[in-house]
Amino acid sequence: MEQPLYLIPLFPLIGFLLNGLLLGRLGKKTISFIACTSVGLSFLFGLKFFFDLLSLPDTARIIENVFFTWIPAGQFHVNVAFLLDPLSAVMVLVVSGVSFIIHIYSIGYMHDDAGYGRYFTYLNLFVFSMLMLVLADNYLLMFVGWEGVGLCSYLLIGFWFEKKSASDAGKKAFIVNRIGDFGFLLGMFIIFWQTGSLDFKTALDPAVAHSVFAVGGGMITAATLLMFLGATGKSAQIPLYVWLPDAMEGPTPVSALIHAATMVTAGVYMIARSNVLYMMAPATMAVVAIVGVATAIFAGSIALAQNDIKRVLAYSTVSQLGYMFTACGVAAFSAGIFHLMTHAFFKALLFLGSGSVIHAMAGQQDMRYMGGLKKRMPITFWTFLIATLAITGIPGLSGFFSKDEILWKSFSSDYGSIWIWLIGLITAGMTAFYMFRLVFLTFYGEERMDSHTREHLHESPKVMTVPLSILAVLSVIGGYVGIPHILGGDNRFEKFLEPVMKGVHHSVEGEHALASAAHNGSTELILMVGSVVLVAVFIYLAYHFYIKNIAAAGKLRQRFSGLHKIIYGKYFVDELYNAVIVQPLVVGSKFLWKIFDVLIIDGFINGMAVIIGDMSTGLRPAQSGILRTYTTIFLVGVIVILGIVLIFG
Amino acid sequence: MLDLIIFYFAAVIAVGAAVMMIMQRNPVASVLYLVVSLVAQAILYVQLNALFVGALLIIIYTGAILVLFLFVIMLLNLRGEHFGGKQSRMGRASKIAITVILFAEMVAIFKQVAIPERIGTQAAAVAEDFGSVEMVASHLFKEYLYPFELTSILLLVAIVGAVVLAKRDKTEKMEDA
Amino acid sequence: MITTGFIIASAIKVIVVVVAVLTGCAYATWLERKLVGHIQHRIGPNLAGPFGLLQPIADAIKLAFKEDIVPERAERVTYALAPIVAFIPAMLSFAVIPFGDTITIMGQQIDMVISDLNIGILYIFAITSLGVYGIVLAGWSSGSKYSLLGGIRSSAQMISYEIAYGLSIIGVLIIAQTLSMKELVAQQANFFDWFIFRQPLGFVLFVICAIAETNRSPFDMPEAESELVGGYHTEYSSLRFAMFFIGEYANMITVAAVVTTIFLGGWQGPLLPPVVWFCIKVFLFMAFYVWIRGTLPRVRYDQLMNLGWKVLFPLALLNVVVTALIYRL
Amino acid sequence: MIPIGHFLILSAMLFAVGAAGVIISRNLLIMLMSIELMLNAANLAIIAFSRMNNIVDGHVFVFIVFAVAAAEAAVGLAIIIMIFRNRESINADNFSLLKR
Repeated sequence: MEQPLYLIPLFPLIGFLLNGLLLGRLGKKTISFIACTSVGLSFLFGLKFFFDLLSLPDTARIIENVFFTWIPAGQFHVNVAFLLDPLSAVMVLVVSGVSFIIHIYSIGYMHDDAGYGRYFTYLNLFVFSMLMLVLADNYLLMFVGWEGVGLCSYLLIGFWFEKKSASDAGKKAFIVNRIGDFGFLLGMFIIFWQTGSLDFKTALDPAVAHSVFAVGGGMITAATLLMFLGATGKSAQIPLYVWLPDAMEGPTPVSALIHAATMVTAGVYMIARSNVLYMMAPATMAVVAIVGVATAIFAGSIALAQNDIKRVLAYSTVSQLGYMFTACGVAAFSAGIFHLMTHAFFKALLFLGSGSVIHAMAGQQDMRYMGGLKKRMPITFWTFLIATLAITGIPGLSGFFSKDEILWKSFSSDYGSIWIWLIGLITAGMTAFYMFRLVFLTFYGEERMDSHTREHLHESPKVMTVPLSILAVLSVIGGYVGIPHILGGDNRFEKFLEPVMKGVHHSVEGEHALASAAHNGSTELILMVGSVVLVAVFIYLAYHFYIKNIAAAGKLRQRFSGLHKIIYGKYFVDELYNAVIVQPLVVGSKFLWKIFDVLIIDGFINGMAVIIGDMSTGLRPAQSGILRTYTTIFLVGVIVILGIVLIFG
Repeated sequence: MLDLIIFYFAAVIAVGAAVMMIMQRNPVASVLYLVVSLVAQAILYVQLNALFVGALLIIIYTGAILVLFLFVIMLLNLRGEHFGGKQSRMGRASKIAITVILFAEMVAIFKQVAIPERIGTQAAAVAEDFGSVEMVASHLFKEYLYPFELTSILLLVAIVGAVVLAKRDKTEKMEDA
Repeated sequence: MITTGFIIASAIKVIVVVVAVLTGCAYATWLERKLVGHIQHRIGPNLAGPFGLLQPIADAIKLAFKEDIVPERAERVTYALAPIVAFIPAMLSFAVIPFGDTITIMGQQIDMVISDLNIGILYIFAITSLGVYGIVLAGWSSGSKYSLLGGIRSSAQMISYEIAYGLSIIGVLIIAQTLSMKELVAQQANFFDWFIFRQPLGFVLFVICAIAETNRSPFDMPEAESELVGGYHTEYSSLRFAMFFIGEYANMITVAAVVTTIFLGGWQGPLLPPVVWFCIKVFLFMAFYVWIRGTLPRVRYDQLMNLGWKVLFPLALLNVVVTALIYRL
Repeated sequence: MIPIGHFLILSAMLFAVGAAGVIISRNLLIMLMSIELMLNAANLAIIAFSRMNNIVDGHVFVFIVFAVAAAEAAVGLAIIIMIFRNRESINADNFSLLKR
């Protein structure tokens, strides 16, 4: 089915061009109107096409829109073409919807910023790129969007570029992402080399894939691993997660939009999109699962000890992304996407809420100087609480369904194992602990801020709280599209995505999957209850340490001061990278500079210069500067040439 | 016969005046000899049925370009500037030798290039109006219109260049004053 | 092709023209003095012969007996050459001017023109462009600052005005489609076909430029007596001075003849023989010359240059464009 | 009747004289004049060839050479004026700023 899909990314592009080209010439109202309207229109068109898609029969849910041929070079043929299938439809809605809400929120948050117009310009460019990424019907166009969002991320992290830490963070994000992109590119090359196409339709056709790759073969493993490297870069997984916490230097709505809800999920989306290939490389799947779950617990543990409110959320994001990768790694791609969606809602809400808090605290981000904000900012508090409950997986809220599905799949899937499940479970507990630690430190207890800030405290304006409320509602109900069978639902989300997950064999035999789910019903229920109990325990612990008995927390910190130091110092990964990668480079460069450059290269050049200088001194008398000498020599030359012509001509 | 006499007459004047031109100390005398040489050449042009170009040669060269030379000489009030010590006789002799060789080579080239059986004879009769204003003009404005227009640009550039070069700076003028 | 008759006829024509022009020059001086005198309410020369008619001869004798002085700092050769260079081009121009219709004598068709070049006008321009050398060289070789200034002024003035001079007759050429003087005259058979009526602006421009080219008042910069003593001929005396003098008047007559031929119908006219008509027209134009001298004050040098480049030159261009548009579109 | 070869040899002669002027004379003005002479020698050859081959295009060529010569003379003279102003000399041997 053909539909004008280009309408979806068109409007942000127009907004970007309008705001970008007329930068500094528009009023704030006009800028925000253009920016918000463009994204809003995108969302509406996304919705329209989504319903168009729903109106199609299950098996034929694909809307295409071939625009023009981009690169026709021999066999290499790339179209600019868009593809809307259930997977990209979900992404489009999440991206444009959350973006729209955050755009609205930004009107209030960025109101007094000097770079207002620039901010919305970047934001629109980001939305455009992200929509390109998710709508692309081939890897190359996807890569264009992929790079585009990387660029916007760089621009927005370094938005306050006068601050050195901000511009450094921007550079770090860009460079780390570049490492990942390099993997992605190589993966793309292998895919093209083997299948002869970068189109999803061809390259991801199971028949084609099976005809050119051997299941578990070296080529497919390499390709998928390289692409996974790209995903770790973009989605902040071990070992390339280091940029995301630093990315918190950007404006908070940016953190919410890019570094929590949308861009960082690009890796997950890409792997889910490529599920056909990943399912053919079991080794890669194992790597994905292990890296995912390791990242989850690793980042979760770091989050336990951080004091910066955004930093906690940042590590929480890394941790949750780990969950998504775990889901992908155990072949539960739809679960990963499901979590991606719910996470987008509640993590965006958390960030926006923290933004609201920071806004009220006049830029203060350290939780140790907060407290008691519950009364001061009730809307922020309640929405934040809802999001916290959602992320910790309290039954009935969106996070519960998605997280539980991942845990269950990691336990039950052929690719999963009890260890992965166990680590995931512990991570869930940690999540509960640090999230409630955050809530308690921020909103409960005594007011630890200075008096000036205290007088200044206020609830955020409507333009900020309304988006919070909307996201809160979404955080609550977002999960109900995917209620598992065990709880009486029929997991419509998974079914909806099924046509895309062509590589997952058990979905091909859907009946069998249903049967096995029913068979394991009791186990699933037990696990679910277990995780809820664990979460409750950790919430209580947080309550114990940060409300009831604050001194206990300090004592605990004292007793495990070494451990605390390690966690507080984020396992010193940045320092490790610095020592292992950056320092050797610096030392090596210095060596090359001092020895190779100065002695050998410069010596060679200087030697040449001396030789030429000596030769010139010998030749200099020829250059007398006397005009007649020159003309005479010139004439002799003419005579010689004429002579040659005469003799040989 | 008369033609040949006129030719030799004009040729001798042209070459002789040219030689005199380069031998002069005094640039004014040089200019005058060049004028004489050019007028003699104009006669040769007429013999080659190039009436229009011959008239142009006089109008443009003697009427404008060489007057400009004279004008400059007067403006600078160059009155036989003394050019210092004499040149070495060897140097001058070798330079004359160079030009003689050049001449010999050119003659040889002409003999090689021009078709030998035609070079020794008078060219075939040409149309009555060969070289007339009308004929040259129709070539100039039809076939060679673009080169012709480009010449105008060249002249414009030359004018601007000459003005810029010869104009005194304002600061320079103030120093003078 | 070249017959004896032709040679004889040509020689006779040359001699007649030279004698006529020289006499004309002599009596042009008389005419000028007489006319200017009357313009200024004086009588003018009246002692030598009736109406002072012998005055030119008296002048010539006087000049011939003056001492020939060569200044010490002069460049002798050039100094001696300059008057001749000034004189000859003026005479040469007459070669292409038709002063009468074709007549038949002893079965010979004789053109009343020394040589009917088909590029007559170009020839005249070529020759007049040489006229500047006489003045420039005289100015330079005299070794006097007044002379030098006259020479510099002259070279600049004549090069400048030559452009408008040449352009001003392009209009005529566009209409006439020929460069031959004879043809031009033939095309002005009817009174209202005279190019003065078809090219009024061209005529005015041509006359102004011609006055400047011949260094006549009000454009007599190179010899402005009140500023430069005598300009380029300050240092000249005796017969050399006479040559300049004759050269100047010969130039005037040339210009008058050229104007007559190009604009005033040449020898065309009713009743009287063509040669007489030609002389009358030339005479009238000479009188016009003198009239202007008696009437207009000399312009300043910068005004002269401004007039030439900023008024005459654009007007001449305009004239060419308009004529081309009217007659060739 | 004059053979075309005569004109060509004359042209070569004038060109050689002009070349000699350029390399022998020390006076910048005379050098410039010599260059003009060389241009005209070339013109003569062009006219002669044009006559020989009975095509008038050579005349057009000469016309364009005139324009080039005029431009060259104007700029050359301006340069000479400039040089004379700065150095009070038009001796081409005096303008070497290079070390010997």
